[in-house]
Amino acid sequence: MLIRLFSLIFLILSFAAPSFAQSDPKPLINHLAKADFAEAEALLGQIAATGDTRVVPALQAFSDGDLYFRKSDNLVFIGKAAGAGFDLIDPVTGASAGQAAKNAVTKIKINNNLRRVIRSAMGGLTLMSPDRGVRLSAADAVLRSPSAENLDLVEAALAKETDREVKARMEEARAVSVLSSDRSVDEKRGAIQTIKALGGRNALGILGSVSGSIDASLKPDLDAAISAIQSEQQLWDMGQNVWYGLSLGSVLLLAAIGLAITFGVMGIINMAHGEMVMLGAYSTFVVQQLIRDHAPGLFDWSLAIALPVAFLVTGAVGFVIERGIIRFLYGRPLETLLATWGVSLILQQTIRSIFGPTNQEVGNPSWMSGSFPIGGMTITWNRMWIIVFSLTIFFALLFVMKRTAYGLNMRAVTQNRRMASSMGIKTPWVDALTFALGSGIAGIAGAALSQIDNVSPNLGQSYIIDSFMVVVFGGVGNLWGTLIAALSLGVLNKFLEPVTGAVLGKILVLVLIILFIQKRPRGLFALKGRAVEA
Amino acid sequence: MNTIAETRTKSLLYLENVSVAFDGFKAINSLSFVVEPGELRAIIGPNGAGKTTMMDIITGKTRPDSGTVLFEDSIDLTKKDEADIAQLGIGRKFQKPTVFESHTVWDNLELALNRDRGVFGTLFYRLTAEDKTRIEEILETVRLTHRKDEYAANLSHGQKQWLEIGMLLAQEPKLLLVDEPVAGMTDAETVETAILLKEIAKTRSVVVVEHDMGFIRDLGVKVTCLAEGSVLAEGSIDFVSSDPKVIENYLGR
Amino acid sequence: MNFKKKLGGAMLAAVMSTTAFHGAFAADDTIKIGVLHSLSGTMAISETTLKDVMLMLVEQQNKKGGVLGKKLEAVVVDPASDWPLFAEKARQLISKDKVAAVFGCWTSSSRKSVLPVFEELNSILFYPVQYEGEESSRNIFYTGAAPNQQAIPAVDYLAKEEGVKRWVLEGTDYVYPQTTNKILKAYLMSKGVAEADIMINYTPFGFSDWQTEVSKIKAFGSAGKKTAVVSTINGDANVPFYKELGNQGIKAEDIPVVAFSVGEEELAGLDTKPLVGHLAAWNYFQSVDADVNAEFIKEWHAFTKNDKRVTNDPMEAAYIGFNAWVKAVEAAGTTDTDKVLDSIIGVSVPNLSGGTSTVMPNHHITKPVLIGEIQADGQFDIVQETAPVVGDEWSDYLPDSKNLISDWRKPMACGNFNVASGKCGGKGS
Amino acid sequence: MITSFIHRALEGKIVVAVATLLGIAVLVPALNLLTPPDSAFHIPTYVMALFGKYLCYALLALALDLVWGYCGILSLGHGAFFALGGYAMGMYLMRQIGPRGVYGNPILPDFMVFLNYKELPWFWHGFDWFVFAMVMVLLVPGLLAFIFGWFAFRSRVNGVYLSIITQAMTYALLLAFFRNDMGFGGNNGLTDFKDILGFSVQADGTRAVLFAISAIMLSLCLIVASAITRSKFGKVLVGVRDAESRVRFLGFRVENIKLFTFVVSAMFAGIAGALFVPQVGIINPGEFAPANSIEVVVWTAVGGRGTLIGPIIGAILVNAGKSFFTGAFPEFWLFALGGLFIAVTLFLPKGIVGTIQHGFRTRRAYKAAAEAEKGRDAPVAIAQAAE
Repeated sequence: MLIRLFSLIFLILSFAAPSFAQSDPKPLINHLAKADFAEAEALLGQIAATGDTRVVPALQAFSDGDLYFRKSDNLVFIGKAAGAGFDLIDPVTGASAGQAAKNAVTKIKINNNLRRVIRSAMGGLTLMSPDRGVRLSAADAVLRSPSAENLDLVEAALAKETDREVKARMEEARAVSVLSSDRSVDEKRGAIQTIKALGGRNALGILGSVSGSIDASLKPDLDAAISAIQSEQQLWDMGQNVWYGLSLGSVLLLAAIGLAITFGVMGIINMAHGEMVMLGAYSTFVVQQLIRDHAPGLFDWSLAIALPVAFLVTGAVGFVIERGIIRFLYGRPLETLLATWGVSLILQQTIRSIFGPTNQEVGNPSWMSGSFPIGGMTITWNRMWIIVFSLTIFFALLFVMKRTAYGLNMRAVTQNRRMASSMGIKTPWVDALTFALGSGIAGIAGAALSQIDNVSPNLGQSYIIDSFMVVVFGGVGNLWGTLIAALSLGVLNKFLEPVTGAVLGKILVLVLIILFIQKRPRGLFALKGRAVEA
Repeated sequence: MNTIAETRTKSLLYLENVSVAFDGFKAINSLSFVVEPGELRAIIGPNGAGKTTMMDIITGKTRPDSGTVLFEDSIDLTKKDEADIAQLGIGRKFQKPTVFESHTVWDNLELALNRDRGVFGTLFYRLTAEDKTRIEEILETVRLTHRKDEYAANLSHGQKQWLEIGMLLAQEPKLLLVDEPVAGMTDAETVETAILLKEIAKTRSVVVVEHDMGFIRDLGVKVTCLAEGSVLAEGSIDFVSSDPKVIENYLGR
Repeated sequence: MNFKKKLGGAMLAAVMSTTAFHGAFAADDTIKIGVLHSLSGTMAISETTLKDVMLMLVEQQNKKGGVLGKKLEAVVVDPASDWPLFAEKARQLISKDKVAAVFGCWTSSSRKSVLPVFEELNSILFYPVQYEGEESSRNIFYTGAAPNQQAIPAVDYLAKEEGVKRWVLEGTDYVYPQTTNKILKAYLMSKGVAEADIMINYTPFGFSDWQTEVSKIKAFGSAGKKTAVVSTINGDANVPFYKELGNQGIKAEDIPVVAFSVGEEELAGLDTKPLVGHLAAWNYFQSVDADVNAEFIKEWHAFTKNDKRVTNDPMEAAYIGFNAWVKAVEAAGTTDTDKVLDSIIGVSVPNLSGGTSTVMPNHHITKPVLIGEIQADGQFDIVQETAPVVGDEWSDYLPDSKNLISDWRKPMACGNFNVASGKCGGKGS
Repeated sequence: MITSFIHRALEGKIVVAVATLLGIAVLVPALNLLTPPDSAFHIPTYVMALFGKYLCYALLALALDLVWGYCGILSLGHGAFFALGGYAMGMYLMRQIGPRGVYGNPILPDFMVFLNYKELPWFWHGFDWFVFAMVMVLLVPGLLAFIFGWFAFRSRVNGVYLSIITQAMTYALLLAFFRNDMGFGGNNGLTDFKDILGFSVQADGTRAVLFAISAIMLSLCLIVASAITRSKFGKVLVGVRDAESRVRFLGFRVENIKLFTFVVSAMFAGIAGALFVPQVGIINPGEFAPANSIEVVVWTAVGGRGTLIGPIIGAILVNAGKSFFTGAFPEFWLFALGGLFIAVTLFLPKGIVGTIQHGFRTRRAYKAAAEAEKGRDAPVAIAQAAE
């Protein structure tokens, strides 16, 4: 802090003459060319103090790393990459200032601290914007980086504001600014109440940040507000934990659901299941890559396109594996374990040879990025869609199994192969299709998991044990069991995690599963009676 | 009819009001059933009547939901597991012949002999002259002497059934439960088997479950007919087969 | 019965033929070096690149005429991410293939596994990865960063430039993060940070569900003090961690994350737009503005025939190690281990950030520390560069190692000399 | 009683195998130590170390064969017992370092020093005493197997379920041993050993002796395993494998039979681990990885399960293949291994030794059938006529 103060003084001294007379921000912006981080911070303060809204694009460009200075004359421009060089744009007027080669300009360095300063400054500057959305985000920006300097601006904006929602947000922003200003105790007391009503982690942070410096008479109010928010937050945390558990559970469900068919229904100990998930993820990667190269506009649709592709690719691979290897091994479940483990090694190494061993980038479409709040909870879009998605697959599969002719054939074949075949069911086809279906579903799961996990040749390995645990815990051959097992293991894990830590939590879950299997050797929902023994 | 108290005092096996359900389906429904020492008893009944489940309950494989199962009037079989019950002297032959296919006929019988069955007893077991004679006797009884060194896998279906019966004999049980011993046998084998069972029943109680009415007639013993998990009729084969309920439920179909 | 013997014979023959197979290449006019990096298994993701770099460096050196007038030949083996196999392969490289030096290993486990082999057979290993320190072997050169060449400058930067007062030390549960976090905690507390303002948290390898951890960080960060996360999260777990950070809306301006195990290669698997501003500390970034670096990147792209392949810090460490070895061999006039060990200390070679790195008597090297912010294109924007720092194998912030120094020059020739007692440890004296 | 028990073990092929192993135990160290390095008969130390490692793996495979081949329990967690035996030995070796560690702490191993341990954790006490450590080598894996088996076999967890929970067991141990707070050196494990019973672990002489001991232990365990499987108990075991319920209804306590076998097998695996550690010089949690245990299953399957000799051959062959491929064609190792898994299950379901034995047995069966043809009696004749 002290250093910053010194550099500020130094700056003010060195730029004393221009900075006082300045209402034109352009020279200030040009000074950024040679400023170090501390100097730049001071300059940004001065730029904001001009109150000139024309600087907003320049600040935005600075924050995005698009601000450059020309080496020949040290003038600062907004640069837009164009071909081999840059289109230069005047930082204040927005007029085109010609072009420059790549090595003729230098990017002005920016770091997190400056970005924070810019965010706050831009918040203040755009509070009066005619665009409602901009005003709202400006109020948000002020709210997130409280600063006494913004107080006058917020109040001025408040006076003119008519939109109810924006006004409410500005009230909160004002309260935040008031707390860090030197306003009267009463005004601050009001501000504390406003922030308390706002609630949430951010409010907690704001109140916490002033607790050291605030007037002693306000201390009780402040502490009461903090503990009120905290106790409310605790309730939300419980809800949040359940959500996290369901979300983890849905990932487990996704990973396990294909296995519930190949292992649960067909009895194949399919160790290559994880690799099917991986193949699905790689299919998604390839689809995205093609879209990026040939039709970037479709990017938000990439997942929707990738799903059927992943299903078909992995389904086809599954079909080949069943016809080529597994069909010779029916009735020898433990040997399917060996053979499919071999398959998994080969698939892994194949993918490694083709795509290399490193992670591949699979992007999130915009509708899967970010989060939205529900009360004190943060729900991320990707998790939410994965929950929706896994349940959709689950019920679709359930429908296929229970309500279609194919599902009936499949169940008939797995229960009594000979009988089914003598009834005219083409058992080899049903076997191959069922394995392909299980693999295809694993592939879809891979497409979804590519959104939250690494896409590397090892992807499958990290899911295989968990998947088996889920299917076994739920009861082999019972789809509902798989669902319940996945969700309950997810929630259990997430409630253990904060208490025991992630590592111990995972160990405990494994031990609990082992113990549970002792109690119910055939899982949660086991078939009873004589049929099982046969 | 005897009163319950009287029956209890002389019964070898005593079931009263036994019920068991699988996922809501009542496989056995308040079944009561008594076997006396030295008795040879036949059980008939349609598929799903609960015959095999009843055997499961007696041998400890399935636990009844309710009811009493006593052996020799005093031992509560519902508290014991298969090994205990086998050691008490109840032998069981399965519907499908179950022998150790990768062992020789001789080894199959040696394993079945009623000797120390503990880990260390078997680890340090040596074949004594007495055991040898006993095995040879049984081989004669079940007519397998000439195949004693063969792998059980290589026996014909009927021979496997006999080997299994031989193993039960080696076990020296007081009560023998035999599940469909002649299924899949030729007529000649069936006749031989009936003779064999009657011979065995001279020294112990035998309960035979069978569909083959001819075979049961050959046995000429008391018959119990089960349906839907409880006793439909009990008595001589003629008495039972003339019972209208039995005809409707079983024979008539 | 007989066939068992036959099988045994066939098997022996197979092993012998392997020997012969390798022997066939062992012409006298080449110098062999071993490349000991996992090409399969979990570590292949990181190590395969280093194998490629070594092959490129050997090819370049041969174009320049090799070493001591002989061509170099790289013997590549695959220890398959299996630690005992590392020891076996190291033994094979030294005893059977008679390599002059070995370049390899990534994880500390693999290094610990081969260390006794190198000491026993008296050969040289160049280890190119950042590690936790607390080790100094006569036969190993550590060209990656020690904690003081990475962790401490990064923490200093955050405290000074970003005013961070509250610290989350988040790591994967293994030795490197544990040790680094112990050092950092001691360091931070020595700088006046209260214990309540430090949260240490560990997760398992390959951890992928970061929801709870990230919300824990959020909660810890809402106490009103500027908070930062120091991440020693290992490879695979990083992608889901950053994805969760991005999705939960933790921006670098709010809670910056500085990582010691995240480089260009790891970011290549990520959409970095939501991560702009998060930091990493290394001794090299691909974005370093230096001619030697531009040249290196060009050659790398040419060698891999792929102009999207990124470069990263362990590659630079391999580059420095290789060149130092070449220079030491040229100076000694032989590849004899003892002579090279003598001549290599003090050797200075160019590094890729435009300066030079010197091999120090403690078998660590001098390197500048660079702090970079992640950019939208997956590269780093260098926000700070220090003067070269000597790798400190025995941390000054751990009570039992602060009195230890290492100096492999004669007459001391000791890896763990205790300055308090004046004795060289580990010799039983 | 014991002598007859052991005597029974010494059937033809076992005698040959034991003789071969004992021959190797003498010959290989002799060729290593007594011949000059440039002699054609010289066996270099690294080859001996390699084969020493294979012998340990062979013992592990033998252990698995006992439970899988004879009792039908497919354990996917045998690597855990191996690793525990290894850790017990590793702890002894760590304590032997004494004040020669880098920090010169006479009690605490190095990793404890830099992780700020103040004193030795309780479970490290006693490991400085060789006999105690050796007892632990047997006891720790045996106890884990006992506890695990006691629960699992009593609850009749069977087949696939058992396989999966053994995998869960080794996975849980993997995670646990990775934790630094466990006091076993975290992911780095235990390493940098100095000496064993006063002899330097790196000296050629020690290596030769360790090699010989490995071969001898393998033969001993082979004899014990053979004695077990050829006793009446062994027949019961096979019975459990083929028709568990029949064994039960004959009055055997199947859970005790399984438990005994599982514990013995775990102890064999522990011995293998203990011999492995001083020869490779490191033990770390990687040995608990489920993939390792699955690999053991493959060695056993390749050699032929239920043959005792087969797994030994399988382990040595597959590992020699691994050494060869990872050296000569690094990129193809996984293709080769994966292909082997598939080929063996499809074309050699009985494994190498099993297939050969089956050949013999089929010939014998033909002979027996021919004899039966001559002396068949009425019912059989009728039965065949009816078919």
